[in-house]
Amino acid sequence: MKVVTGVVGNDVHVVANRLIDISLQERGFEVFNLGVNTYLEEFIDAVIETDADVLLVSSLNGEAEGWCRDLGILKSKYDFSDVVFMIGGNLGVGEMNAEELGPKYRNYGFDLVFHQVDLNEGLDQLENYLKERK
Amino acid sequence: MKVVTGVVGNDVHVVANRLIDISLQERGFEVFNLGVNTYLEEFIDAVIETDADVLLVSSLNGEAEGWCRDLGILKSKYDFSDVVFMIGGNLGVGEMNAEELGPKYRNYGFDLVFHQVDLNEGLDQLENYLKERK
Amino acid sequence: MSLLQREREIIVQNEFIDQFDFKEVEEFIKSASKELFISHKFKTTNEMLVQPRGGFPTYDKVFQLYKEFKNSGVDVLPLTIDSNTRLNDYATAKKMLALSEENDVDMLNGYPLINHGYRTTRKMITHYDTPVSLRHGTPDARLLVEIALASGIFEIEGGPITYLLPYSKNFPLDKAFLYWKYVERVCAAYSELNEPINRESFGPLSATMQPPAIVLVIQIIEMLLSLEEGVKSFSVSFSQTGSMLQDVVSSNVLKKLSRKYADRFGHNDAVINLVYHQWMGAFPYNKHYSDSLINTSTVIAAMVGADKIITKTRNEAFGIPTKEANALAVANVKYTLNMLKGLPKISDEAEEENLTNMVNEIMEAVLNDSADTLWRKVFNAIKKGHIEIPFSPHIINANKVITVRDPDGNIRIHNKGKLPISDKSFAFERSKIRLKENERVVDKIIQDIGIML
Amino acid sequence: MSLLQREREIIVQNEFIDQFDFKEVEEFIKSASKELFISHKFKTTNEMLVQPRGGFPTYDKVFQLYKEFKNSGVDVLPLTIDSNTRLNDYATAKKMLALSEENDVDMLNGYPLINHGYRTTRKMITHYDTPVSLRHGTPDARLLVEIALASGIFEIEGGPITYLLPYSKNFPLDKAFLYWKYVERVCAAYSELNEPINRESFGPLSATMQPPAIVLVIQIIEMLLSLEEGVKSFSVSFSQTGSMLQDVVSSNVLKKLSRKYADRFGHNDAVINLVYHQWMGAFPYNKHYSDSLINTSTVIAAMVGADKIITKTRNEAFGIPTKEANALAVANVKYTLNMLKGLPKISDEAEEENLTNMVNEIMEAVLNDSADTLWRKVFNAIKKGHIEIPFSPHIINANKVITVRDPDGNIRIHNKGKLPISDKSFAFERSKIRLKENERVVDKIIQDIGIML
Ligand code: B12
Ligand code: B12
Repeated sequence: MKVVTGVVGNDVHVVANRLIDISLQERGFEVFNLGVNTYLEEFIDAVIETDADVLLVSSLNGEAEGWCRDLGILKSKYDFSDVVFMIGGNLGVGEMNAEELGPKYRNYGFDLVFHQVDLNEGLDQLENYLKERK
Repeated sequence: MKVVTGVVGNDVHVVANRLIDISLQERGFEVFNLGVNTYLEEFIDAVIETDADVLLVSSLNGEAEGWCRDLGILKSKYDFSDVVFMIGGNLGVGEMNAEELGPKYRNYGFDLVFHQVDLNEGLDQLENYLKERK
Repeated sequence: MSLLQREREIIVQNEFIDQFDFKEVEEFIKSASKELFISHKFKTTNEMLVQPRGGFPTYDKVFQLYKEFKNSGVDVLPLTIDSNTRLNDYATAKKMLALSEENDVDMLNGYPLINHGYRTTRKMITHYDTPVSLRHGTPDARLLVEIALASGIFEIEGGPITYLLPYSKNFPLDKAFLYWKYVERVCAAYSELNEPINRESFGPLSATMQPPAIVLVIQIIEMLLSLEEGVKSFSVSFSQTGSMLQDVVSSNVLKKLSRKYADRFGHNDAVINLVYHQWMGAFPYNKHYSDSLINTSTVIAAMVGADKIITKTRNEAFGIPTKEANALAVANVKYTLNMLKGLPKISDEAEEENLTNMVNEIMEAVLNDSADTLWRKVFNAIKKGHIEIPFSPHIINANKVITVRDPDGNIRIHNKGKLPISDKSFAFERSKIRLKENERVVDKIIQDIGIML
Repeated sequence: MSLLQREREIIVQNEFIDQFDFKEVEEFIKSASKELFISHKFKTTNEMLVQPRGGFPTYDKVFQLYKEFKNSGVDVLPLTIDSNTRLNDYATAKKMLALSEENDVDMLNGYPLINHGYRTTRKMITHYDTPVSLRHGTPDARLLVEIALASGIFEIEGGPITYLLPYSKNFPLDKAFLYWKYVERVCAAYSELNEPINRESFGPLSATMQPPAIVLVIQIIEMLLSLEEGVKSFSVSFSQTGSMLQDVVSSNVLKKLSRKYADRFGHNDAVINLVYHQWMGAFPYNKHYSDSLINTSTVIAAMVGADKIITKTRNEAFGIPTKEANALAVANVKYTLNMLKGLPKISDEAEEENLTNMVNEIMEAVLNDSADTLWRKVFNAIKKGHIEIPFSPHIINANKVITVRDPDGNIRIHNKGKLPISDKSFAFERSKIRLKENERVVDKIIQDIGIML
């Protein structure tokens, strides 16, 4: 399984990104890590280039919303029905209600949304999701 | 003006009592300090013996209610119409609503009630009260 | 039958308690779980133990309190006794307990252990299988301690001085010594059946401007009085002074001297532990500030290297804390202790030397008294004013010593009263004090009492 | 017209700002209230200054934030800039600001200073008449700093290394040096008109497992680069390491060496202050624990003797704090600093010697580079991996150094990469590390990142 990952937008929080890289590899994924400061278009390009199964977007600095609202438009240009779109980290500025953020990001086109959820829990859920989809 | 003071009941908190003694003297009162562990009957006796103008009861350990409920009965035996009955300190066990405590202690027979009020503020009010009564 | 046993049988014949079954109690202690003994816990852990304060009138509320504490990771449970019981006024305690049970309001500031009895209380204590510490303040604690031990409470706080001078107005001092001798002997006797019963002295005293020299002397004396009767596990204690350095100095000297005096009197086999009390004086009414104060105490406790810390809560200024507020404090202290790393070893030679000298000077004066037993020497020392504590409500207290804070917050001896300290030591203390021009000592004291407000 | 002035005129010709009036700005700074200068405040107080972090997209929200801060007793106000502005993406910032203003939600994590402009911002700053510190993280801060100074913000944080390696992925390093040279020169020039403008370096770096040796080297280098351009007031800084002792050691060595290197390069007249950042790494989700952590940081700051402390809040793990939570943190820190008394002087000879050696070793390697100017030497050092920081997102960072914590929480160099430290120094570091049998370094690192959780 191939995963493209990185941190979206003008966001330089790299610590989780490094841990995500390591953890995905340990779970047997092939990882393409675009690092921090990655724009949505770059993510989409990488998914196409690598023929990835999963796009795992991180955002920590609270500005993900502004960077992800156009995901729907971008997705509509290609056939991504086999790709899992996943986002996690800290998905709003200030203290957020996780219940509200889920629907919002799913609306943008994400399948799995993890606001302030531990990495391992998120990756467990990803694996479940992949299993069930089969 | 003569003041009888002390700490009521099985209460050994002496620090405020010492400060009250000093502060009353500085304000020109003649002080009869019965100290800690003083029972209501002893207070009443001292007021009569000294012909005091004010009875200033302290209570810190939260148990004042149990010790003061019988004040009405004791007062009814004598003519204390010229004596100001005053109580202050920490007037309940646990965190209390000051608004509820006032009426309760006034009901027992106190003229002035100060729950968690600074000493100097309480003494200022006492002096005002004495002035207005004249 | 020994004299002690005769006295015990008289003591437990009290109208407020049910039949006391010595045999059964002995059996219970013999086979009690090791987990109930703090002396065992001290032996088997390197971490600082965390113990809150707390007690409510009714059984149910204490049971719920313990549950909260356990969830917050508590190491040692407290059982705080109400102030009527402390003054052996079991009749009032009974009345107030009944009122509390009927009306669901707390008419007592602690647990009236005598009225509840040991059969009931033991259920709760064995249920939680965690050491419980008896917190009272009782000059005559003979019956209370019998009931406590029978309940499974294997740490007894207090002593003839520390539970008298701060806690009583006119209870006779000589009686206090004799009644506490009883307590020590009972603790010593039970200590042979299983793990040792731990005795703990109450170093905070009146919690107000206490000079470390006096605190340490009293700690050492109560330790000696206890070990002399056969107790094998003893905790000395003191509370936050308001100066970090003075806390460290107090701790270093207390550890050193308590061991030295124990050994000097032949108690080499006694285990001595150090307990630190979070700030015991007047608390601010701002709960966030109280949190900050409490956390600062925790950091200092770690720096002084205490074996146990006794916690306060953000509700301290307001009244007896709710169980939730109390448990929260425990969880926060546990978090901080766990997170604190890389603690420096601190000492201050000049300060430690001066404190050591003062303690030794007072101790020598006490020990040189012509009386035949230690407790009589101490009794005389207190009568003579060789030992006294500021802000004691007790009539025997000399009330001559005056303390103020130096600019670093250290509590210094301003008037030495009859304290038998040398001119040199006293000069050291005085040299640190700075009063502003025309500042009255009484105003300084009022300000110094309120430094945490 | 000087070359600098020519460059400045070009810089301020930017489509996102209104006409920039150099004359008027100069007049403003010349006659600005002394109260706006932190350099003045440092001179006139002995107390540790307290500065929070904080910034919101809209003017009104920042105005309200400052009001809260003032009520809580703040000493220095922050102006934190949003991350688009930090990356010179003023168009996005403008769009998000508009969205924030329309919908009353914060679409930016800070204040887009460029878009607001200096005329507006100055109103707020002169209104509060309190020093403001610019917190950004911008590699090319030329325009931002012009606008900040014109607004009355007389402390500028950052530097070519500390605002690049932790804050950027691929901004060219040589450009960062040149752009920061511009900033230094502008600050130096304005410093002659009134009190000095203060520059501050950002010691926390990536806030994750940063070894003190590297932090100190970078602090000293940024200080030298700044003083070299004529700045007269500079603050070095570092953040809580996780070990109290390592904080004390870092502070002692940083104070000593920053002065030493400043003097060595002839900057004897420069004033150097020390800033301590409360824990900058990952925070717990439990707000009470965060309070405990923050208070512990405060105690340590007092013990290391910082001149300024930069605070965090109980909301740190969750997101940008509300103004209330932020002001609460300030009030708590003020309370604790005020209440802390009797702080011991601590040091650790062996640790201080080793840290001093490592810093000197790296500094010598940097200074021995054959390039002609200091910034080029440093540039080469970073390219060679003589300087690098763990967990930098920047492509130029060597990523060879690996750090882990020793059992006391001290951050130790496990792999030295290309760091030019001696075998002896490295052996000292390694000697402290204890890995459990079969423990993987990566697991240890993950655990060490999360020590406060
Ligand atoms: C020091 C202290 C002690 C010392 C007392 C030493 C001594 N002999 O004086 C020691 C450690 C011995 C002690 C013992 C106990 N204490 Co105590 N103690 C305190 C503490 C920390 C400070 C009290 C103090 O000295 N403050 C400084 C003085 C100057 O201020 P103050 O007493 O608050 O008085 C001010 C005002 O109230 C006012 N005031 C006082 N009287 C009057 C009267 C009038 C008319 C007016 C206007 C004003 C006024 O003037 C003062 C200055 O402004 C308080 C908590 C707190 N406040 O922070 C608990 C506290 C008072 N103690 C308490 C308790 C329960 C006890 C114990 C029963 C033990 C226990 N169960 O925990 C025993 C008491 C035994 C007994 N028989 O009474 C409780 C009372 C509970 C309640 N009200 O709900 C408190 C509030 C702690 C708590 N949160 O649980 N205590
Ligand atoms: C360290 C840190 C920094 C360092 C970063 C260094 C670096 N290059 O990495 C520095 C100091 C440079 C920094 C800068 C800034 N930071 Co910062 N930073 C932090 C801090 C304290 C810790 C982050 C961290 O490393 N955590 C450790 C890692 C392992 O955990 P994590 O990142 O939280 O990720 C975990 C989960 O979220 C999850 N996860 C992450 N991604 C994904 C994805 C999926 C799919 C899943 C399932 C899980 C998952 O996995 C991790 C492990 O469980 C956090 C606050 C906090 N969390 O305590 C603020 C924080 C993230 N920063 C913040 C901000 C705003 C900034 C700044 C804009 C400055 C400012 N205005 O204050 C700049 C950013 C500039 C930019 N362009 O982005 C805010 C974000 C605000 C918000 N969301 O509302 C935070 C929350 C602080 C705050 N309360 O204000 N920061």
